[in-house]
Amino acid sequence: MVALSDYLTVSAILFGLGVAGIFINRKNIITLLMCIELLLLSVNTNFVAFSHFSEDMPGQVFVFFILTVAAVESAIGLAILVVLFRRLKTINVEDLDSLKG
Amino acid sequence: MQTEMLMLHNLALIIVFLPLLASVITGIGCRTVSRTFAHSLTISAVGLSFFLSCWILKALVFEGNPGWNQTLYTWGVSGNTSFQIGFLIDRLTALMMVIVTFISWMVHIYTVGYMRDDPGYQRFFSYISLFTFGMLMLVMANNFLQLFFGWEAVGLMSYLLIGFWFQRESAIFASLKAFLVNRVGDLGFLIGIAAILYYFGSLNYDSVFHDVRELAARGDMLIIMNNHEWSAITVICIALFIGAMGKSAQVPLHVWLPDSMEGPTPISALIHAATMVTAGVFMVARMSPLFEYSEVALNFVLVIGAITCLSMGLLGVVQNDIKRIIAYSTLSQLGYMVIALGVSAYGAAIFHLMTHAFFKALLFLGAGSVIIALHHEQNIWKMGNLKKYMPITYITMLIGSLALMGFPLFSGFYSKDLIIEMVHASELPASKFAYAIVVGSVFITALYTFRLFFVVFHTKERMDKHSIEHLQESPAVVWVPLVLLAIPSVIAGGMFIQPLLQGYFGNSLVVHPNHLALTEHSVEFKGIFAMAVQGLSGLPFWLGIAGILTAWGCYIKYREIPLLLQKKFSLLYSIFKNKYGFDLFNEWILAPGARGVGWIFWRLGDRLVIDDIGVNGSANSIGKFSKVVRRFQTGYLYHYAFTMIAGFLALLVWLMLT
Amino acid sequence: MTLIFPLLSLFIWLPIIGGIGLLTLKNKNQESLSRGLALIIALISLGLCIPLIVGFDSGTAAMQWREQMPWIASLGIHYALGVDGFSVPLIVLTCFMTLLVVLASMVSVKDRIQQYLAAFLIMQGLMCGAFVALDAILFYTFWEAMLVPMFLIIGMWGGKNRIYATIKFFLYTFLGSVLLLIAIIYLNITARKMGLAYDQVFNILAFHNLPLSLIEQKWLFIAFLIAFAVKIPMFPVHTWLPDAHVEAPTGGSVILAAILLKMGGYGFLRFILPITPDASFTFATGIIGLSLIAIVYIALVTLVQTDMKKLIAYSSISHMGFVTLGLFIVFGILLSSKDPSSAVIGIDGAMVQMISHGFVSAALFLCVGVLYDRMHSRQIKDFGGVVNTMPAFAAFFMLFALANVGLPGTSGFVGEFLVILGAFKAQFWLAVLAGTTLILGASYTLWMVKRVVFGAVGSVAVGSLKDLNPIEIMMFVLLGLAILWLGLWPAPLLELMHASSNHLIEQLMQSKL
Amino acid sequence: MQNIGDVMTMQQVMFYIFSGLALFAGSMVIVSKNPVRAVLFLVLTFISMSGLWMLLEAEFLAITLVLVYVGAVMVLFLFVVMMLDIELASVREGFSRYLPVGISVSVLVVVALVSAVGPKEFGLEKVPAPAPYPVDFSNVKALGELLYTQYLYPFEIAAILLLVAIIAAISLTFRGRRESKAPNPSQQVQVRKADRIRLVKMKPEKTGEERESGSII
Repeated sequence: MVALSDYLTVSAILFGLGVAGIFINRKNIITLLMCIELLLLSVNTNFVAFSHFSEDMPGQVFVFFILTVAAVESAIGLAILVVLFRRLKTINVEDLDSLKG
Repeated sequence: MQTEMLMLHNLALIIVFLPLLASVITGIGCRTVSRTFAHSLTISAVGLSFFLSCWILKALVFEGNPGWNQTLYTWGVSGNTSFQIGFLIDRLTALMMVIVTFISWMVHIYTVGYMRDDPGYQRFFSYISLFTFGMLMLVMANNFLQLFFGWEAVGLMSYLLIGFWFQRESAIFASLKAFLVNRVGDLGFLIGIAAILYYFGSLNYDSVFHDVRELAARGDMLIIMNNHEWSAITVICIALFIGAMGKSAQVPLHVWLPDSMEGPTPISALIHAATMVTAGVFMVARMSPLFEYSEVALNFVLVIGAITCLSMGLLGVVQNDIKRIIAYSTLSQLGYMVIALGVSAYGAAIFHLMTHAFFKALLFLGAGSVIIALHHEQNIWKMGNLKKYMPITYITMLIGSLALMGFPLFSGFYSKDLIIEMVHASELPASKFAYAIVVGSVFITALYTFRLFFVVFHTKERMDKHSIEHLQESPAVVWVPLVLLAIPSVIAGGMFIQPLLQGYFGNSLVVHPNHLALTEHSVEFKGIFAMAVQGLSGLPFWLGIAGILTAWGCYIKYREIPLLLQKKFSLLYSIFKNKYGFDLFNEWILAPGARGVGWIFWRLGDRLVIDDIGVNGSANSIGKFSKVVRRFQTGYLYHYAFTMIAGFLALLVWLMLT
Repeated sequence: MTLIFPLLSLFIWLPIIGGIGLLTLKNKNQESLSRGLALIIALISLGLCIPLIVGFDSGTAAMQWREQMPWIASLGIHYALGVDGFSVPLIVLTCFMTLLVVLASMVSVKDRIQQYLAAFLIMQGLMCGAFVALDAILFYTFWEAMLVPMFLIIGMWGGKNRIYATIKFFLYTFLGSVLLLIAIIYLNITARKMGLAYDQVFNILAFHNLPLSLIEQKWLFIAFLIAFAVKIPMFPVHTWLPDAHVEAPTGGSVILAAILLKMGGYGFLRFILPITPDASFTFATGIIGLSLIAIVYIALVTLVQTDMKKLIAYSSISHMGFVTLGLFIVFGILLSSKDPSSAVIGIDGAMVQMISHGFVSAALFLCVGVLYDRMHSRQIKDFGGVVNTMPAFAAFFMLFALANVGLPGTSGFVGEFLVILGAFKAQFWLAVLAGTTLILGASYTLWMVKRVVFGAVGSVAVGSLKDLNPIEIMMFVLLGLAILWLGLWPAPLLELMHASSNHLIEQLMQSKL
Repeated sequence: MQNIGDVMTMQQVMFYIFSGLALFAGSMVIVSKNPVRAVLFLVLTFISMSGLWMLLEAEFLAITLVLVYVGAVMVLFLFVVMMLDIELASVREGFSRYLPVGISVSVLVVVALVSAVGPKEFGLEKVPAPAPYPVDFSNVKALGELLYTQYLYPFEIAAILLLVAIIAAISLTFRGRRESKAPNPSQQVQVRKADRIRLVKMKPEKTGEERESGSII
């Protein structure tokens, strides 16, 4: 049988991949967004796994909502990206430092 | 009787407020009213005050009126203390009122001539009338608050009048100095008043004098330092006397008086010789019920008076400015009065105050007469042989000088001789020392008085040509007051000594039974001429004669002696010339010291510590801190993400470890 | 609630509404119109003082002319007004000073006069509001709101370095205010815990009777102290004052010195002493020490100032030292004499000193303003011999300087005199140290007078000075009369606050522990 | 059920296949140079994860993930990636430089996470696998019952959120309508001369001859 810890380990590794992706692709904002998707996916997997192993349905409801929010987030994120690119002709993160204090 | 008292009450009011009214009118309208209006208004106001004062004196002395204590209005009430303004009229007050209004009146008249060409003519009259008001408030007060009011009012007028010629740097400097030195004394005075309120719960004379015996019996002590206790009454008396030292120019608070000669001469006569400077003497006499209970304070008074008397007299010998010589003589004579106070001879002190007021005003006005005749020349070495040109001034000055040195039959003789007798009779520890000084000072008094007299009126003419051509006797407005003052300078002593010794002051002065020298003496009094004859055989008389002879020898006959002495004792001479260094100390150490400390406080305390380190420092350190913190705000997303993850990781590890 | 004529509200809202009205005024000759209107409003406000005083019963320490209605009902905050013997003189002073400022602006202000006058009128309303508020939050509101017009006055019509000065002024006072708010909230929480009625939980008078432990009192004392000490200002939080004064326009300086500083003293009377009597007793020595430092140290600092306004500002600090000294020697007197009525002298002295300082410092600032209008300099060295060209001015200046010196017969004397008398009752050396102001005060004031007024004409500019115009003379005559009246007959003022002073002493004698 | 240790069940096989695929695709997402390929690998990750979810009996969510996420969101990504003209070289710059940091951090994360959620805490002994649902159990129905009763309110909010996202995305990228190019007669009529022509006064330039001769006509 597949244990809960197996699922959690897989999702942890996926999470680690997402983190690593953020670090090594720090220039490309699209890849960054994708990495965030990876992170979310791993989190969702955790939810689903816990929900399954504790036989508790609301966990899946949560995943449902997270999916919604993630979709919204990437939609808005991409929209911003498009606007940004239109304005600055770049999506290189290093050029985007107007928040610098 | 009732109506008569009411009338007298109103009279007192009129006496005080007439000069004030005249002063306010002339003062406010000083740009618009004419000169004639200004002087006639103030002269008549002060003259009227004088006559009314005489009336009150008459009522007190001849009609057996015991005096009264009237309340004008309530100044304020705080807690259980009520401060009232009112007048205490008794024989002491009445005498002072007469002296003050008389001298003031004379000076008013004299001023018409002296200040004839001055642009500030109206202002001057306004000031001296206001001064008269302040002085009357002072002497007529029936409580310490009003006394302090009058005290400060005369101080203010003195300040304004010394600096009357406000374009002269030396005059405004002297006026500021006078005010500040007086303020040092006032601090003591105010502490004395505060102590009186604390111990007596009231500032009214009658309740204070009433309770003093009880306080003395109770023997309250005031802790000054950790284990240093002083009797309350001594503290009160010494504090009050410090006030008197300021006003009556006793060492070391005397420094303002010689400088005050920068003011116009009538002022020197009125304020800095006859009236204001004697306020301290008057005050101590008025407070005799208090001082009598403190042996320590009396000794203190005696020592200060003695030091002033001798040291200031010595300075008079080396001065060259005609007014300054008289000013130092005033200081010395004030020393006499204070000595008299110290030996509980309050009556004698007031007596000398009165005679001194007359002859010193006379001397000053005479000096003024000389000064205007020589177009404001004050150096005695640029005068000489003036007797030829100014006979009236010469004679009146001679009278004044004889009175000052205490020549028998002149007024100064009686008062001074009385003081010497008193000091001799006193049993205070310091009285032996004081006795030596008063006797020795007679010689010095005669020496500087006649030095001035001889150099100015005899010897050869040292004026420049131009002055000699215009030299003539002063106009009538100037010499009439001289004559009017010369009369009391001669006779006041003889006239007054008998009533004095027969208890003129009654219960307005209090002498403790242990100090009853004055009344004992009255038994021996055999008449004024007998006293004069007796005086001829006394040591003081011969010392005075010796003084005159020395002056004659040094300044007429053998002119080289003083120069020789000056060379021989050059160190002593320079000490005298520098007035024992008091001025040097004040001007080079005290004043710059205070400024320096202030400057250090400002720059170091306020600017550096509080502003730069405290206020701006905290602002700057916040700024610097933010500058450091700002670095974290790179603007790069991945930095934020990294921080987030690092934080998350740290949290995770922490959770796992615990 | 009985219906009475809302006199106190009128004191607050008439000038505020008038001021806002001035701002909205748009007309061809709006400048002269706004001057006239401002003058009328100021006169009416001053006129309102007559019914205030006439209708005031000086025999009781209770609050009078009370008004109360809910404001923020859910929190128990009320619009509660009332006056006692401490607030009435201060209100009169406020109205009087605003009138003077309006008068002074007639000649000296050319730039944006409408807004200038409006700021002062609004300021007046707010200051009156702070003096009459009985609700702590209402007081706090006025207290804070006051900063805004003052901030604008200095910031807009000020001198060269005005931005630094305004920010310093604002931050300093704001720092204190925050602590004030915290203290008020703490008291409110305590009041709620005690189960006080709904309309009492923010009431200052109710705060007076709250039982508080010593440690609570100490913390409250410190919070209040910082708030009020900054306003007074006490050493060592005084450095904003000289800067603010130097940069402020004349009117700003007048209001700042005459009234804003009094807020601090008023805060002591209204909050610190009655609410935390035991802590005040504990800290009395420290406060007295700071007061003496203010009196002596600041006086020495004053001595070396070269800017007239700075000099007067420092002298203000020194004089305000007497206010705190007077308030806290009360404990010393109570310790040494047990007779409560002899301690009143300290409170009375402090209060008279506040009123007197209001008149005197305002007068001196107006004098400097007069000179500044003509010479555009405040440096002492630029003057000298002013009396030659401006004799009338010199006479007034002399009078005000003497009042600053504390000469008997002027108002400056009364407060110092009473405080020194009280100080002696507490401790001999206190009186001596406080008394040094007699010498130091005279030194710095008269030395300035000597250098500015006396002497030969110092420069061409001084030689061409014009003497006072009628409006200025009117101003100075008003001030001079007030100063002399207070000096020669302070009885009415003392009478006015007699009951309140006694009441305060009673409060101080009752320990809250 | 007794021979757990010996033979891998079908479930385990599927688990390892899907998880291996997901991890491989995930790592390709972050290392691939071409964004298009990265997106495609992301799609693969999602699909394999949805397989895992199937194993966890979350059928509805698994299907949703593929349909909604892969079908819509990932396509959106692809769309954007292709639409934007990205310089690959600059975007990949510093890749190798950050690699050690990235790997070490992620290894740390993984170690920390795994040690937190590893078999020690969540192994089969601790959390036994639940009995599989009966055949007639409908995951969709169970989810729907929850969503439309207990979670109705959040559900509606989620709907609103999506609506907001739509509007926001549109308004962010909206460039504005192209203005009509037709002339406006009323404006044309109101034109004044001063709007169109500016008269400038100038000094007449001197000709060369005049300059030389210095004469004025």
